[in-house]
Amino acid sequence: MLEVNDISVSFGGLKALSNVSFKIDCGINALIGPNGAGKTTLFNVISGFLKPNTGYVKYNDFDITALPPYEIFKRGISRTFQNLNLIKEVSLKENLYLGIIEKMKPSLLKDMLRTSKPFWKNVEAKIEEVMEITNVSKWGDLKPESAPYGVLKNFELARALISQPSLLLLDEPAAGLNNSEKENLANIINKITSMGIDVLMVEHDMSFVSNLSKYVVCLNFGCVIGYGTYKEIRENEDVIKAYLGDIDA
Amino acid sequence: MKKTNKLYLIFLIVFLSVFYFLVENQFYRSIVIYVMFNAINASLLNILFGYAGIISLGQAAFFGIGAYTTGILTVHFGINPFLTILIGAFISFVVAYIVGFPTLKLHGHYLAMATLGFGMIVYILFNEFTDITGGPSGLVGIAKLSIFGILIDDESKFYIFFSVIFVGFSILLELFDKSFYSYKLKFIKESESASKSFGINVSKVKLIVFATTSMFSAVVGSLFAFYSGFISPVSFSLKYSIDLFVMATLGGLGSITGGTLGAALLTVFPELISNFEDYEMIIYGSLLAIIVMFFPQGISGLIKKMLGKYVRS
Amino acid sequence: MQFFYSGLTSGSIYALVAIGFNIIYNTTGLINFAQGEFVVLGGMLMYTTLTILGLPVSVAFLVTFIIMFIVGVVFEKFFLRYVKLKTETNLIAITIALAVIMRGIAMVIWGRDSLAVPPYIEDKTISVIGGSMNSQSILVIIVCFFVAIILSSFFKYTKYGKAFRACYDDQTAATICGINVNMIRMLSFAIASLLGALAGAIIAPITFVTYTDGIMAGLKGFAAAIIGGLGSFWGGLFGGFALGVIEGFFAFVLPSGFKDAFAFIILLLILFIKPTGLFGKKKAVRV
Amino acid sequence: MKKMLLILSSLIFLGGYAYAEINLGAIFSVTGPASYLGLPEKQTLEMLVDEYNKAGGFKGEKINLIVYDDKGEDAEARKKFLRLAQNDKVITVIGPTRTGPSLAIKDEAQKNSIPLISCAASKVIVHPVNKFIFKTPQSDELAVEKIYEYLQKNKNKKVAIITSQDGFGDTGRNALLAEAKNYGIEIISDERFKDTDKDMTSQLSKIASKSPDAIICWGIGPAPAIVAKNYKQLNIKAPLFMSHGVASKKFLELAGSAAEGMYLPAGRLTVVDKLSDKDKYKPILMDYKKKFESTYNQPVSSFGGYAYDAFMLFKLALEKGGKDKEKIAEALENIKNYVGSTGTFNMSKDDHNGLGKESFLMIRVKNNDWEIVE
Repeated sequence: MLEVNDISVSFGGLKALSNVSFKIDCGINALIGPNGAGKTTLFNVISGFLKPNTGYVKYNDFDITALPPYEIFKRGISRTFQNLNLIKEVSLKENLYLGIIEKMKPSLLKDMLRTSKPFWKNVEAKIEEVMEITNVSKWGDLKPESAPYGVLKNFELARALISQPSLLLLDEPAAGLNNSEKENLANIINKITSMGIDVLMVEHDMSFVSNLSKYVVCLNFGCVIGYGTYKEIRENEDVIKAYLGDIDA
Repeated sequence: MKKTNKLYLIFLIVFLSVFYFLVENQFYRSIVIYVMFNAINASLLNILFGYAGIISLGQAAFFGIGAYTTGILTVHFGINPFLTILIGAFISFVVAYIVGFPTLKLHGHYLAMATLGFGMIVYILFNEFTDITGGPSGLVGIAKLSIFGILIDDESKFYIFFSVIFVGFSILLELFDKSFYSYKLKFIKESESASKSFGINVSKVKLIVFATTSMFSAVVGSLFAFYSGFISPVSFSLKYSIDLFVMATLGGLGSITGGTLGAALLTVFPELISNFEDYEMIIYGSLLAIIVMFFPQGISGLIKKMLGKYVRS
Repeated sequence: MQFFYSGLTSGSIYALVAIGFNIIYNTTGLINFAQGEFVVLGGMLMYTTLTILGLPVSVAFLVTFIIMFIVGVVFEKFFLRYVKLKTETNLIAITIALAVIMRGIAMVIWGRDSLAVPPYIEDKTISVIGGSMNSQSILVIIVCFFVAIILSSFFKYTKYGKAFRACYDDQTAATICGINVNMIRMLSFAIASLLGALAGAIIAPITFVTYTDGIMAGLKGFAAAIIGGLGSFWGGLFGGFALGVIEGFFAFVLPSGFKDAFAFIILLLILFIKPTGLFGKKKAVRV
Repeated sequence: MKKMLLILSSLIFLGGYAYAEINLGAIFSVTGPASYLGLPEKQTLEMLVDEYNKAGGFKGEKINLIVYDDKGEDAEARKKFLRLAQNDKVITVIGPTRTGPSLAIKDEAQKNSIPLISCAASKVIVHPVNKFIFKTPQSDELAVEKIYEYLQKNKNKKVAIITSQDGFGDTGRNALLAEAKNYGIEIISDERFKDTDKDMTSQLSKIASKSPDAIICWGIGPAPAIVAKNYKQLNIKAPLFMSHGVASKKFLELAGSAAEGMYLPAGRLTVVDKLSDKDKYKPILMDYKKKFESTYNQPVSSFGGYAYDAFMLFKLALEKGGKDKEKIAEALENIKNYVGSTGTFNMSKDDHNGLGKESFLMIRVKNNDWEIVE
């Protein structure tokens, strides 16, 4: 259960976020709002990359505001990145090692002496399983630059998934995907939540958000202008005004 | 799990032993010894630079700390040689940890400048504390190492002793290259933000790598002091750090054989062209330029391409 | 107070080299380790044109600038452009390689001894409050400010200047807007080479020229550029003077053997506290 | 790696096969910081060997001179010495130019029992004495004694020293500090400078503030010339003394008018044309100066003189002891009053330099030329 309370962030005068507060529970939640509404800034605060000026963030009643990103990861929150943060030098499969490198560590000695066969088998199994879920198994041995965008997106998702998080933060997962890829992504996200992993995603694509997310928070100019189920949000005038602009302006 | 590149290791052992028996001449043995010294230092820089992306232009300073700790402790205090190696390694680790803490927050040119500045400070300290370090005229009469009763005082004995250490180091390096831990460095080099968000405490890992490589440099520094019996600040100056950088880059950054190949070429080549001194600099510079321009992956990249699928380093 | 004046003299040399660094950094984001060698070549060419060929001072300067302009162009066009894999390390390595080549050529052509260059203006000592300054060093300081003013206005206001800056921010975007990026890169190296030559030329009468000077000049110039903040001309200028005065001060206060050590300690402190230097712009890093 | 093996093995055959000749090795700093010292030494040696071979060599056998460059670094000197000893099978090695490289190869020379005649000044090279190690330059103590004697005569008590941070400056500084006591001289200021520094006015103004009776600057190359210019710029009254390291036309050219009235101890070679005709060194020095300046059309430098004496000592030892390394070492040790360019050499069991104070003359700069003071 993630609780965001009175978070505000200002970059030298510009108020990116002002007293944002909301709570989200299990299942798929979406964070929506027009461009520049402060969605990514809030995301960076939650994942520890940005320290807020005021307020706090609690996850399962544990204050994670001041924690550095790698501590927040240890508490079970993984994330994907808006413009793909994959390691280009190594193959896509090896990129997945990053997800588990901190969770499953072979003893340095055994690993160096090549006697850690069981450890590697375990790792391979985990990778196969995750690639299966995000159905990118056949791209494993390629380098990132030789795989299509959709596959790369799925690999980033797979990398976050392999670290067995309890909360998954997705930064515009549907951006740049065509319809069939979006449908594929929706199935994967449903599969993920069925495995007991909660999801908070930042997204523009209303149709994608509508049929997936149970609970929606809408931001505009750094303030929360509405949260609730998707239906409630659709009727909320502020949200409509924010998206479609003022009818009589 | 990648297969260890046994071919390269076997080749090393074969070459070193065949060379020992084939060539009695001490001059060629001393050249190979110098190649091995440079190879270890260049490989350490390769790990720092090629793997973890830490641009350090001050590695000669740690090499010097090891050499001077051994020199000072044996000449002035007559401490048992082996102990001085451990003390040198310890001092270097501590100094690297303390200096690394603020330095490793920096990136790119700033990090290069900070490490370069640190190297210059250590070089000046070697020059200035004349009564302990012997200052610019150096330190004479450093004791010799003795193992199981054999005093290692001439080229052949040191050749055998150091080849064993060099092969051991290369094996260690090879195992490290194929270990899970080396991925962590590659991830950090490529994207610190991604590594951070997957639980890697980036600054701590960088600090450990920096301190450990410096410790190894110090150990090699101590052996250098035992080997040459005389040290002066000139061999630990900025020029040596830059030579190591060039060796690692030419050899092929990020590949395990890079350091050794680069060191082999750049130590042997000046000997071949040493009889036209005036033009040596121009030839050396042009060789450097040609390799950097036309063989971007360095020589190990070149060999990999030539040998195709046989060798997977 | 004499340390202040000696600091200004050596500081102006560092400043000019630092500005040379900044020009190349501003357009290509690269640190040119051969900048020190431009300084040496500048001084040596002045020696040849003035002492050996006996040309008048202005003609000597002109000839030196033309030759160095060509050196800068050749440097970029035939070397940097042909580096296949343009990683940061390879580009640094190529500048080191070229530095070694230029040093070798300088040694072969001008020999190993230091060369004296006659002063350009009548050499007399002017006593200033608390110390004395040589007329030649005052000339150096004036030229330094003059160059900084011209360059910063060139980069800020002229059309070409904006093109230079555009290349630094985003090369692909600059190309799309019709800027010939290769020409700009070549020009930036040519101007940096000119600047290095100017630095070498005006300090030659004070400090003579030896083919091994390039290393120290490049190193101190790089440190000055970092203190002032990479990329900013005024930063390079003040960074150079700051480094010069710091060195002079420590040479005066401490046993002078440690002056360089303390200059580098100050440099490290600045790097730790404000990595972007005194005037540097903070480069926002997008996650 | 395989191709490297081929290159190395081809070298072995080339090296070992040198036909029956006398191999003389030499290591000088021909590039790097001390290159303006190493080059005249190399040129002098090559000139003398040519001349000796043309005059028939040693009993008809020509001397095969092999010269390597150590770039002023110890590791390079060590490599090149081993190459001379093992590959080229030389019977004697002349050089290196700098103190550091000489100390680096001292025990290698002993192990291979090859006589080494160093051209570096530091006393440490020949103390403790070693059967095979000799040196031709005067040690710094002699130059310092010459200056202190002169100061004592003119009753200057308080002296400031400013020395360079390299081998030459360092040994000079130790000698200046050590000898001061026995001449009743008080060192009131001990400043340093790097040979790459471009401005020493802050150090000099610190010295001026202590108003010394005299200032002694110990260094070689361009830096002392800058010290001279800064000294004049600050118009410091106390007389300025320099080391024998700057006794060359080159220095006068660099320092220009700033050198006016400056004192320094120097070997006779620097002032050879001013020597009185009955001076026993004049003929040798004039002959050396004429030959050097005609072959290389460059002014002769006192550093070249060190190589001149080294070769002459080797020639004497060769003629006495024959081609055997051990015998050459013994012969070198017993050379008595050989009149060389630097001074009169009287070698002995415990003095492998053999030079006295008389090898120095105190000279002064007068309108851009040397003038003998005493």
